[in-house]
Amino acid sequence: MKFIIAIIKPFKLDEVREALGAIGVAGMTVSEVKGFGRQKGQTEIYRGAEYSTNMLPKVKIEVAASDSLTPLIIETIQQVASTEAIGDGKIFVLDLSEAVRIRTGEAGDTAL
Amino acid sequence: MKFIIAIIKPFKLDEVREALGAIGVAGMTVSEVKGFGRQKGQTEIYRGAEYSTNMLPKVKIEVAASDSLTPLIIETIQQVASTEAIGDGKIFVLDLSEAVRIRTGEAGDTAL
Amino acid sequence: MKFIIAIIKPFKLDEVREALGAIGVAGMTVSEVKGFGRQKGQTEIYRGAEYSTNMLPKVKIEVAASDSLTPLIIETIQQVASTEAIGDGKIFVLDLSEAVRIRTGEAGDTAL
Amino acid sequence: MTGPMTQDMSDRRESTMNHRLAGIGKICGGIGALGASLFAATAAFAQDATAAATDAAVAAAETVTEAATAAAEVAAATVDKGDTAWMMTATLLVLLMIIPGLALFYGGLTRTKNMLSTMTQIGAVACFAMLIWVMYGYGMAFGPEGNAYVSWGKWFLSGVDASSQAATFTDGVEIPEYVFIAFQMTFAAITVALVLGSVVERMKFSAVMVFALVWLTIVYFPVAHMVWAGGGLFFEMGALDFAGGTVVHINAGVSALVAALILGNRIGYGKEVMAPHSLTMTGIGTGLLWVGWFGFNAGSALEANGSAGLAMINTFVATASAGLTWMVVERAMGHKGSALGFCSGIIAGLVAVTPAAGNSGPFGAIILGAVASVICFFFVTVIKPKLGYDDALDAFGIHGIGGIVGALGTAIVFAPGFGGPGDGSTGIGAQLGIQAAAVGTTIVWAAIGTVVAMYVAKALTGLRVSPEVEREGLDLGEHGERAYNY
Amino acid sequence: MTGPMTQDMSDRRESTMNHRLAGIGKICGGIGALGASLFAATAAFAQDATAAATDAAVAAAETVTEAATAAAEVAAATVDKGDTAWMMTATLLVLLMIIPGLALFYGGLTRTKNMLSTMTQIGAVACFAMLIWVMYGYGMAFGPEGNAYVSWGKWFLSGVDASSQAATFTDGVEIPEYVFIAFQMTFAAITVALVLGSVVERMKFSAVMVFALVWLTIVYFPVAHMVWAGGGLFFEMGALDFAGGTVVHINAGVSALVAALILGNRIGYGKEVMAPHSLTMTGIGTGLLWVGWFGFNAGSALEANGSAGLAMINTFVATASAGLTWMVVERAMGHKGSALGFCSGIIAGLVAVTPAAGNSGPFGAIILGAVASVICFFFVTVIKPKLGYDDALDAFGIHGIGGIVGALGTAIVFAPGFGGPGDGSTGIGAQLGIQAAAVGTTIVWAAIGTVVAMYVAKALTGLRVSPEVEREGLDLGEHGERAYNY
Amino acid sequence: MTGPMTQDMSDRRESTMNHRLAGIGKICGGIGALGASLFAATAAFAQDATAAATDAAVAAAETVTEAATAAAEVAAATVDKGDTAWMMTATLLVLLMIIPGLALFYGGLTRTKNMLSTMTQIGAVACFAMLIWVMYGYGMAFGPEGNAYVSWGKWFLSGVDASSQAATFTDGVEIPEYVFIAFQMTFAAITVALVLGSVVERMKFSAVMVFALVWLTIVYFPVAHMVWAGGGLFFEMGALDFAGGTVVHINAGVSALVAALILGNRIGYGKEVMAPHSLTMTGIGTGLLWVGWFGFNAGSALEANGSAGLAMINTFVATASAGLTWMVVERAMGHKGSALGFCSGIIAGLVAVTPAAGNSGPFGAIILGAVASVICFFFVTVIKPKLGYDDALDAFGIHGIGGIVGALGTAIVFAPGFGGPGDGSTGIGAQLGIQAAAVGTTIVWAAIGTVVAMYVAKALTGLRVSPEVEREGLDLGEHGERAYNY
Ligand SMILES: Nc1ncnc2c1ncn2[C@@H]1O[C@H](COP(=O)(O)OP(=O)(O)O)[C@@H](O)[C@H]1O
Ligand SMILES: Nc1ncnc2c1ncn2[C@@H]1O[C@H](COP(=O)(O)OP(=O)(O)O)[C@@H](O)[C@H]1O
Ligand SMILES: Nc1ncnc2c1ncn2[C@@H]1O[C@H](COP(=O)(O)OP(=O)(O)O)[C@@H](O)[C@H]1O
Repeated sequence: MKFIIAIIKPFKLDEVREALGAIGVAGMTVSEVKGFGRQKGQTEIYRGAEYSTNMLPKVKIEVAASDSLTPLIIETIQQVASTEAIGDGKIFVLDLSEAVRIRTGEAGDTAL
Repeated sequence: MKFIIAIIKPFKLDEVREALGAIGVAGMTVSEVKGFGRQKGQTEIYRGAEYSTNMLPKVKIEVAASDSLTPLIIETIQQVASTEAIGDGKIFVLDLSEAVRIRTGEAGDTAL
Repeated sequence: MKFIIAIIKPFKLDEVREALGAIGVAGMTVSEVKGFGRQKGQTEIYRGAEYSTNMLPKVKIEVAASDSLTPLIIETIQQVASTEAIGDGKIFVLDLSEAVRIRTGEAGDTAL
Repeated sequence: MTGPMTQDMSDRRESTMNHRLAGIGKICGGIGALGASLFAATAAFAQDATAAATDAAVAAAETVTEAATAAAEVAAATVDKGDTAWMMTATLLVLLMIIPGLALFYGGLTRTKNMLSTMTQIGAVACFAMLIWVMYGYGMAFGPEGNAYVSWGKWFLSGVDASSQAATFTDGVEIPEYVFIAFQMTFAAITVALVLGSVVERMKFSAVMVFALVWLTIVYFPVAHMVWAGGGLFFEMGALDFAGGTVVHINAGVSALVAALILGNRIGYGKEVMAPHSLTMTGIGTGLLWVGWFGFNAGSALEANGSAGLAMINTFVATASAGLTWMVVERAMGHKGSALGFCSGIIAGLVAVTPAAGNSGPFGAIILGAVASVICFFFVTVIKPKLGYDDALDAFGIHGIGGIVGALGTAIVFAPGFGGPGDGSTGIGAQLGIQAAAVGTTIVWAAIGTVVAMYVAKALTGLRVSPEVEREGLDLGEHGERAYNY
Repeated sequence: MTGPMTQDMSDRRESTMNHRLAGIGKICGGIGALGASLFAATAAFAQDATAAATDAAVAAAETVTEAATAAAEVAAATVDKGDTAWMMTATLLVLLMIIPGLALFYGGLTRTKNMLSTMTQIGAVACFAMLIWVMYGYGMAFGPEGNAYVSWGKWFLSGVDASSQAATFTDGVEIPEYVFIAFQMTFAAITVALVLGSVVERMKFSAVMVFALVWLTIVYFPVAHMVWAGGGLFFEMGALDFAGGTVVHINAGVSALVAALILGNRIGYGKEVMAPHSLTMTGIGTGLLWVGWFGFNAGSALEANGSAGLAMINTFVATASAGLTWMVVERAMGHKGSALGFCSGIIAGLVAVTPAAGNSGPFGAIILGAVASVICFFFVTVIKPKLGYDDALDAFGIHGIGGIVGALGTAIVFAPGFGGPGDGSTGIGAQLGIQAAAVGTTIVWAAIGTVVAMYVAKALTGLRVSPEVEREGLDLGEHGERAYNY
Repeated sequence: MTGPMTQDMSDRRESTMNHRLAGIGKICGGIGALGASLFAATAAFAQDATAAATDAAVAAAETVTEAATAAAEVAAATVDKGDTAWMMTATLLVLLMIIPGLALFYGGLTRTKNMLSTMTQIGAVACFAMLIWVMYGYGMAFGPEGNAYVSWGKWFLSGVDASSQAATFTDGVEIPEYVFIAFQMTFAAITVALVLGSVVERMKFSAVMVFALVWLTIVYFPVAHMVWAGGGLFFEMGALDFAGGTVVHINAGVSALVAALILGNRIGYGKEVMAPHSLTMTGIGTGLLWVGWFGFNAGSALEANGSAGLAMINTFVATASAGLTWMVVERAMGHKGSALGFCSGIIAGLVAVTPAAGNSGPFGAIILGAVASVICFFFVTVIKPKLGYDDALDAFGIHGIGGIVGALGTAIVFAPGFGGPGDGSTGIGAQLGIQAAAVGTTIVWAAIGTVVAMYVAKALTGLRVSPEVEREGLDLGEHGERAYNY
């Protein structure tokens, strides 16, 4: 099993979620994060105090998936989330050694 | 060492934290996330605009633990966080290759 | 490749970010979390109802990095984020099996 | 100077005032002359009072009646636009207290998931109270006919138009009746909203509406009549209640306690963290409540005069004193002085000074505020936790307890020896007895009425939301919305 | 009782009132006597009206003019400080409606990323309107010379000083002209701010400012003149509009619709979640709007009298009724009663009661509020989604639709048969015709003017922000700030 | 028209006015007649002034004194309920400025972790000021006995009751003394709260309280006496200060600067991001400050008359002008027009128009607001960063600088050539000299007094929180709470 972490632009969330649903991803977990990278942030000024933190709002999607579905998931996210503009984000894939569904105690692929 | 990620229902947080403390887990990191899965969300309507996002508030717990303690942690979370209702959440276990305590620079199991 | 997760004190974020930038880390993802550990939290009282949750605000930094840069990153974070006071946080290192840049579809080290 | 009345009641007022004086005379073991001097003291507030009226007051109580009545009939009552301007301002200040004031004060103290529910319940019962008021509430409280407990007539405001006038405390000075009706309407609206402080986060919206209907009808309107209407029970007793400490705060506080007991505690009460979701909102609410309370207190003079000025300054200093005192007591108890403590003290002070607003000197008010603050502090932080009931936002702990302290304390600060505007004709002990009787009656009446209202609501609606809705929050479960979508 | 005017216009007022009476006389097929009785009815509101004036009114319309004019010249007009106090209070209540009231009401409904943009646009156009008003707006609406559509003179308030006075509806009763100017200024300021409700989250700040300048000049000032100035078109027609339902709400609502159509929908409209970012803020805004609206409605009496009192009580009960009705309709449609529904109902009720405030009895107002709430509900939840245009915050759906319901409904609730203060001399049907004519004219005028104003803004500024800025939010893109940095 | 005074002082007032006129006479090199014509101009505001008084004013200054004094003694001073209504409204408007107004304005600008601390410090010093005011502050500022720097008597409001009256600027017109005391009380309360703007996020709560006690006693009460009391130094000099630009804004601003210098910068100042945690709250605060400021400015007329109306319209347009100007300057400097800039401009405009409120025509006020906005902009964005001190919320940059611009500018806009209400008897240059003298004296007095107050606070409390508490935030460290628990 794999644990896929995708950092995307916030307004792409709905599209990505739908696309993943369409290829059979039953669940995912989403959180709001701040991203730091090549994309430059807006400069904010408050009464002369200038802040250009380059910290941009991003959305992080975490999906645990079977090994077999993983490539398709990666491809789907990559295609749907891309705007071809800098700052589109990243997909990270980690090995997942175990997964448990809390409600039932089921483990492994069936828990996803 | 293992890195355990548990997605649970928010109101279960206190119970889970206490149960983990009782079995010797000294630390953990918690964040608020939105979950997407089998559990259906409430429909929200604002002046006729209907949103049923199925994104439900969940809490994510991250615990780094020694290999030996991991099974007990999984069991504890699974049992305490379960309400036997849909949406109780998941436990994911990843391999942790290194852990460092920032204050002291200690590494490995003693850093947890 | 490695996926490095660092939990640090919030006011150390700017320093850490700059230090990482200096050693060549081009990107990272940051989120606000609550930490539970040895450090004791403030007691809050609201009209006699006392809460000492020991949940303290922390910042989580996630950095995907090449294997070669990883030791330096760990060292840098450890040194910069340390105040030598309890609660300074942890660094966790996981194996990263794949990384993809969404904009271009590039994979592996070049995607970071 | 206990309450306003309408023009139609001015005749009855003269005779009831007479009865009242007589009643007080009996209680004090005194006679007519004593009563008359009390009347004279009352008249002293009215700077426009004619010398004739004052002279008449010095005579025996029997003669007063006729003379005053005659005088009232002779002099055409006039409406001063300054009074009208002030009373309109005062009326909308009380609305400011309800929404956004109380909605924010209470809403900030609840958890995020119940913010909208709290605000909407407050807004909706206030609206409901306004509609009921113009239908039959005004008639039940200030109708042309009535007894000591309730009045009747003027249903649906029949006979009232833009030229109708209502009497003030000064003979010959009146205000447009619509303004008086609107002013009193806001009192009904805020009082029922105050009760909700104990039952938020778990009571159904529909149950709240049914409760409001029944409670206003069997508790509020009668108690308002007793306190403020000429011929009302407490009015006759000579109870001092400048701006409604009894009818608003004790009434709401006691009802809140009883309602919370019937409803039961919130799931997780005492175990889970139930910290206020936004003390910022509570802080805004506190500020708006204070500002609005001047409508309440200084507005209760019904005129823009020195008595209103006295009520105003007292509403400043008693509140300031109570706010700081709460923080000082927190420190004295080994805690930090807290923002919520400051806000709680502010409200406790406002509650306590309500009956005393025009019935105290500024330094009496300062002490009254401080005492109320100390007592409320101990009640909500020491006693309440021991009792274990879940008065979610301390509606009883602050409005009930603070209201009782204020009502009893008014007997003391009213006395000239304590810098009060009283003439000393009624001894402090005697006045304390009158106040205690009014307080006791209100407590019993409110408690019984609330039991009835809650059980009617239970029968019709089930009273309490399901545990799932309670967990998820009433905002989503009852209203289908979230307060914040950041 | 349709609108205020300045001292300089008092002569013209007498003759226009005469014309108006004559006009109505023709419409009704009646003659002078009929018109005179309407005048008498109007005069009945003025409690200080002398018997002489009343007598004169009973005479034929021709004689009325001369007599009244003469009387006005003889009696030295006096300023009552109670009126002045109330009008100053009313003026700042309208400011309270704008900021923070409307800024929060609208701001809470937008997404987080546009909160500051929404608030700042509202604040800035309001400020701009104030400056324009004292330069030439007052002259265009209430200047000493003029025709049915616009007036002129008093540019830059020339000739006005602290001792200048403006007439009220009662002969011989005046208020300081600066107060009248300030009061009317706030109406201009809030009206242009209301329009923005449909165009937020995508219109450039600079475009908003240009639009405001043109729109105020070619739409607001003329319509204000038509409605409120003696000699104005609607004023002459005898249209009933107590506090500006036409000039403020229909005007703003229709303009908002047209502006939204020209501007186009927000990116993602109908697809992405665009839930209000903080209904808490919208709730605060709703409360402040209600409180401030009393300045608007009861202030439009221009005096602190019984008519203001009537406007006040109606502004309570119509609003309460509309707020609850919206929730009831939601339930009837199978949804939950919502907090936003409650707030929407409150605003719909306030809008609807604006023209009727002093022109209705309380129960007429209650029904008017309920009807407006039902119609606005269906419009914004059923009809609007079908039409597909993006009136972001329902400025048209609530102010436009609610304003039309109010304007027409006023013809009905004014009638004595419905408990209104009218004397029945103009039949409901005839009055409905007058109201409809005023509404129709306003709609056409506002629509055309808005087209011009939007295209001027487009030519000068480009009108709409870039898609990138729209996505990222106007707060960062247009103002370089974030509303929240938690 | 510089300041109010109590009945007991009316005799002294006549003679001090005489002295003042004489003083001005000397400064201008003129004689009695010149002074008398100034008096006549002042009297022109008072619409109820009898012809006799006006005639007397035309006579030589010596004769004025006796005649006016005599007249004052003969005519029984009356209280108009319209004035009372307005002054009560004005009083609570100033409270609205403090909480929630200033608490939100300042609180929104601080970081999340210090929100409650900021709000509570403001609320608590305001409460403390109210209590001190009724104890000895009123006596020190407006006591029956006194010299040019301070007065004494009426400790604990002795001798004041509901029938006491205080003089206004018009002979024979008075208001209830309690209302005057309450009105002035709110000025003391807000002024000390304003100072805190520079020291938030690091000063101990206990230190703030000690500072408030000392500062009010040695700075505020004396300066208030100098400015507003008959016989006060600036009053005698003929300094123009309609609503307290000197005593409130320059005083608070300079004190804030000095306090910030003594306290030192916040940890991380200039390095860490210290963006406002909620500009939404700052926006609400801005709106409430503007609304409340009408109590401040128009209330300072002490009557509901044309002068108040002038102050009102100026408070609208100067503010509108300043708000927009700040945004324009931002654009001119290559930045985006910002929401915080708009809010900052609004406050700068309000500050600047405070001394000019009734002393300017509307267009003078517009220019004054614009100039103040430009100067404050450059000060806080260009000069302050270079100086390196940490006036956290720009209390000096806006209140100090804006106050100075306003005080000096009043000399100009007052002149009839600039559309002001002055009669031109004192040349602009001469008036500028008087204004500058008053400003300079205030600066020196405030600076010295603040040094004393801060060191007393340091000695007793340690002044500053520990670095740990400062890092973690004063909400948790000083009050044991969090502002938000979402
Ligand atoms: N090495 C990294 N580790 C973790 N997150 C990263 C890393 N690099 C980039 N990110 C995340 O991806 C986002 C986009 O990266 P950025 O460099 O701006 O553009 P792009 O993805 O187009 O190269 C960043 O805002 C950050 O959240
Ligand atoms: N494949 C997945 N990857 C990551 N998180 C998941 C996944 N599936 C479910 N989750 C998380 O677990 C939560 C509960 O899942 P859900 O399917 O609703 O119920 P259950 O856990 O009872 O099967 C979701 O809200 C989501 O946060
Ligand atoms: N086992 C763990 N798993 C995940 N996070 C942990 C763990 N232990 C500690 N943390 C995180 O590190 C933070 C600091 O830990 P703490 O024990 O307080 O101090 P220290 O790092 O100095 O030992 C905690 O607040 C928590 O966020």
